[in-house]
Amino acid sequence: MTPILQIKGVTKRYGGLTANNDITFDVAPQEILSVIGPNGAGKSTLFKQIAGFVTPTTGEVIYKGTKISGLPPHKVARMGVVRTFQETTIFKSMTVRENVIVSHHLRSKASLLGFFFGSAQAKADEAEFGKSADDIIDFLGLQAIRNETASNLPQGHLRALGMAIGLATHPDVILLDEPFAGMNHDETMRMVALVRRLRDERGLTVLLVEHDMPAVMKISDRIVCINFGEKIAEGSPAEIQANPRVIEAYLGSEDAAIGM
Amino acid sequence: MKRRHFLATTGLSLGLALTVSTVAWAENAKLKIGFVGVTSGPAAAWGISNQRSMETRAAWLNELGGVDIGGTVYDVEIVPFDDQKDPKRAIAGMEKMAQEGIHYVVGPNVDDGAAAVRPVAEQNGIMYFPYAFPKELYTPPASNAILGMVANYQSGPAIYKYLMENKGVKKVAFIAGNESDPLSQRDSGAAAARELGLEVVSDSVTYQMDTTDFTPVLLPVIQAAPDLLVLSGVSPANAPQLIRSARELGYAGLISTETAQDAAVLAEGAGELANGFISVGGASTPELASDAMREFVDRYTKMFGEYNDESNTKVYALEYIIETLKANPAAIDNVEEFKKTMDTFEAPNPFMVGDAKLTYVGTTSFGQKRQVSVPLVVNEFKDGKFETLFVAQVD
Amino acid sequence: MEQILANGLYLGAQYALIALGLTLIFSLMNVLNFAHGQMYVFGGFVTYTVVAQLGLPFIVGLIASAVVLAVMGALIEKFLFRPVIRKSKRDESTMLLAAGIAFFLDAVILLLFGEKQRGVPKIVNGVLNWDMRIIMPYDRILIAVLAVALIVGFILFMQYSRTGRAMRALAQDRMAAQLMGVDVDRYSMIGFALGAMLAGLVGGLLVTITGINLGMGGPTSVKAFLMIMIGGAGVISGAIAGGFILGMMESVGLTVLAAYGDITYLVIFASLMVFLAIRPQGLMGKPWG
Amino acid sequence: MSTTRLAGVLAFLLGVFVLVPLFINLTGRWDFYYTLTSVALLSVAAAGVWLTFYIGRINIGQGAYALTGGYVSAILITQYGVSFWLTLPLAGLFCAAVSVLIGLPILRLRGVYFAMVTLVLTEVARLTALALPVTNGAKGITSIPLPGELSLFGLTIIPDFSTLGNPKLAFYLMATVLMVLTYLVLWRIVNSRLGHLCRSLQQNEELSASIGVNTAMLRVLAYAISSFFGGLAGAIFVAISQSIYPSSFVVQDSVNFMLYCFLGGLGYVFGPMLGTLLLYFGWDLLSIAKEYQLLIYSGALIALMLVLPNGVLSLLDKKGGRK
Repeated sequence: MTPILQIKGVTKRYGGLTANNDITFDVAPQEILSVIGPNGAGKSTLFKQIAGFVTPTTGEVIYKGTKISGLPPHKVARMGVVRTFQETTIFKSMTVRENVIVSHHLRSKASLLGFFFGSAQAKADEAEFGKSADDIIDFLGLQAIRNETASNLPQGHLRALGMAIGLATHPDVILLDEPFAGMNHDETMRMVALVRRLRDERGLTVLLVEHDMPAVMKISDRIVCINFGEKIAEGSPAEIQANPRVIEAYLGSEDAAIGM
Repeated sequence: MKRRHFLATTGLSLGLALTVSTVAWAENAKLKIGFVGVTSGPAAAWGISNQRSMETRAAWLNELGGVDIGGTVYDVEIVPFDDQKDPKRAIAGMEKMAQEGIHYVVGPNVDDGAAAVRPVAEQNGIMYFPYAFPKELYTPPASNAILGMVANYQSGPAIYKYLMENKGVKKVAFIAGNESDPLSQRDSGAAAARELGLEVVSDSVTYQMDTTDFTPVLLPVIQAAPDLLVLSGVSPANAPQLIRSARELGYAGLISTETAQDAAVLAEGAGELANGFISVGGASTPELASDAMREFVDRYTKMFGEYNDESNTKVYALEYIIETLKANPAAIDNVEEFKKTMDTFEAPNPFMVGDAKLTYVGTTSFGQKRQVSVPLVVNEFKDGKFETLFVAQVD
Repeated sequence: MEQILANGLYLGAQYALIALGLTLIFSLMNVLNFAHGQMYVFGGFVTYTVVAQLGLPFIVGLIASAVVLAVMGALIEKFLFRPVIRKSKRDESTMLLAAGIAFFLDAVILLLFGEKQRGVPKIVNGVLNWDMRIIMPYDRILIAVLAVALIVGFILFMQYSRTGRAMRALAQDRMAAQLMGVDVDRYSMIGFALGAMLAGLVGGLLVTITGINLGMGGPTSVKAFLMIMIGGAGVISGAIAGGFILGMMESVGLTVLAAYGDITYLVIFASLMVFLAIRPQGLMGKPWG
Repeated sequence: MSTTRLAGVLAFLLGVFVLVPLFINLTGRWDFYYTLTSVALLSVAAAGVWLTFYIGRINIGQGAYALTGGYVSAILITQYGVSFWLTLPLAGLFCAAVSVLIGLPILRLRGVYFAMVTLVLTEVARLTALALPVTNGAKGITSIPLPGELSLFGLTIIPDFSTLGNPKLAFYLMATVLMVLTYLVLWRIVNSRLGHLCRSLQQNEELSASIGVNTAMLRVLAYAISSFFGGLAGAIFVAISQSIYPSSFVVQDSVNFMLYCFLGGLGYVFGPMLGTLLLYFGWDLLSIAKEYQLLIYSGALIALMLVLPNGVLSLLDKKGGRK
């Protein structure tokens, strides 16, 4: 199968510091691929490079045959690659529904001027966004808090809202930044199921960065392991678990939680 | 609920304030004279000395039983308005004066304010006495503004000429603050100097009004080696620092300005380095001041704690208004009558010794009489006091 | 050339001291203190009153300025900024408060000290004249040395005292400092007092040279803003660098561009804007917001 | 639009266009016309500042655009004989164009950095006006004629101001009409998708970009609209004072615009209008306090901030029972 996303020799240097170096891997359509590695390994930088927040010093990111590295984030998003954030970033003083509606920006067909004057297209768009937003809210099980202001929500709901914002852009590839961080076992299991549904029911390709090894092992089709900015391993969960370089990398750091 | 109550109370008290301010108290006949100028913020000094000299004189006149205009005795009431040196506020001030039925206003203190209030003054029949020099304020078709002092393009040539003849000045340099008033004064000053045949060695150096160290500013000017350094339109705050820096840089020539200064400020700020500094004053040097002037200074000092030498010039506008009204009582609510009287008006000048007169002048500069005639007194600073260098008359 | 450098250094020393107080307050509380210039003017008037009116020695005036302003700063923090920061939805609300305080101080200064320019007699007489290459009055040299000494003292205090270290922790991460057991309220107040005190000290120092009047507040604040922008807001080394850079720019700019007169400051300001467009966080700062 | 809201708008329009002139006629306080004209114009400029606040930028540079707009209008009228009515939109458009050029680099700045750069911008505008030949430098431009007749196909829409018996009323109506239009535009922006996007920008710029919003474009757009308002207000002020100087709009004005927004409330479209009214009118009313005017004014400002740190309009929130 042709890969949907290709990471080709991506490198980022800040002055003398190298955040990541010559990272190469492919992502297949509708695959769930996790990027793991100790703290500071360069995972977040990699995500930023893919989503357009950071331009690689060398190397490129190819999406469906088009180079997307170097494009600004909104263009990358427009093409179908959307990132959610490590911290639960949402629009704090909007309600849940407003959050999701505003995130439908990419779906709008009317121009800003059209929206200003309330053109027919704008009205149609607004109606469509409302409906789509409700769909997403239902999909994620957020019906009960539809009209809550986001800043009042507990941590778990915020994470789901972040995902709703990502879904609202109707992406093909979604980048999830530590979706399980800070969750207890039950919450994690629910989230794992949700991520699966993203792929199964919505046909998304999911790329995630995560520390929670049990969850990663459970959810991933494939795993890429990064250490000190370099890719040290790639393969199925079983292969990764058995890889001596991965074990060494994790034993050498405080996140010695590989295995289970 | 409490907050809404608060809001309601505020609204109510605002409304009350409105009503109160419109109620006139009906004791004696009042002659209201307006003042629109800057009495707060950075340039407060200009307006405050202005307002206070008006208030001092008004209180004095009222104490003497008021002024008799056409058989009616009036108490003089000064209605001040702080325009914060903002031309937009100055318009509001002038509107307020019109609202109070005032036809004679002193101020504003700066060029932009004086230009901005012109439409309001003309629409409402107000004569105003700005301390601003732009000629178009006083030249026809403009006719409601009367320059309240001697303009620098009038005093400048007189000073330069005197210094050329008596001190052998050949080369002159100008320095000005980077603001409308000083820059305009610098340009007209430099033009006047060139006309007199002086060599202008530097007239492009400017400084920000908030400069705290004038050494770098003055360095290129001093290097041009002038005999006379003119501080165009210098504010009382900057004058001592400029003098001090120039002297400390080893400058030995003359320094002058065409604006009024305060001796105490110079003494505090520059000490003996200010000796020899030439500026334009009013009429309170000991040689010229009449008993009335001395009493005015006393009363001012008693009322406000400390005299300001800038008031020497600013005492005149109110005097001119009252004396002209006395000469033609019909002018009290009709500025056209005032304008007619101006051409022939003459009264004794109470603030000067000798038989000096109050008259309107300005025909040479403006083509019509739109300037008060005050003596052009050129002072030299000496050990904390001003000494008269020479006196001239302007037309 | 030597003269230009000397002027720049002298200006830089006094500017840096002004900027230090502003940046300290900013780093601790994220408050851009619009009233900083007014505090400086207030300090100048306090020294003037003590020295010129009461006839006490200069050093007494300087100490009086420091004490009065420190107390004022502490009160302003405790009773004004603290409650507003606690209650307001957006950080920027403190700007309105700061501007209100600036107006208020302007009014108080006018009522207390009058509208006139004030100055105290020179504290040292004489002028250093090095072969016409550097001309610098002794009192300026003294003030510059005092300013540098105060800057060094401040750095040492921040570096080695317990209070200084607590404040640095607070500046770096308010939340973390709180978790570490730093009394945030207390150190915010001390920091504000210290910042105000620095402003008062500069006022007291400069009143001997430039004199003081109520109009100097606003422009001084703006200049101080410029300095901390150049160096990077909330960074102490940045404030010092910004002060010296602005001083040097003025000194060089005025000399080089003197022939073009009216555009000197335009060039300085415009180049600052260009610089910030290229380097948004200043020389040493971190982007904020 | 709900009926209560419609009623509110009608009441407001009735107040501005009927009750105020009626009140002034009855009480004879003709000076209120200018004061209220100023309030209307300043609130137009403040509306622009508010819009930049809405995208999360502290704008202390509106004075620069008001000054620019004023000069554009003054120069076109005096040197090229262009009708005032035509210079009005041109002044706004010129400011918008300038703000795009300036905005592209500086809108990348955030927080205090943006605030300070805009503050410097006001000073740059003043110094530029002093230095340029076309602005007549320090001497300013004076004796600018009053707005002439505006006619369309021979039909007089607005008569020549100099023929009017009461130009005060004419200026009042012009300013308030402009104010109403401005706030209508602002209200529409805020309540349309554009406004939602601006809010998303204010709350989280990175997230906004990642949901596909062209943040750079949106920022510049909001800033250009903001500057457009500033230019309009400046141009009308010039028509009223019939003169302009480099010091007609200074740093103090820029700071004031910002204060109007804060005081009214940054979260409310009509905040800047109310803030302008309170602060500007308040100052005028306090002139009876003479030398204590500034003291009382600033004291009241501080007190208001302590009681209502989120602006005067946050009172409405409390009433609605929401947090």
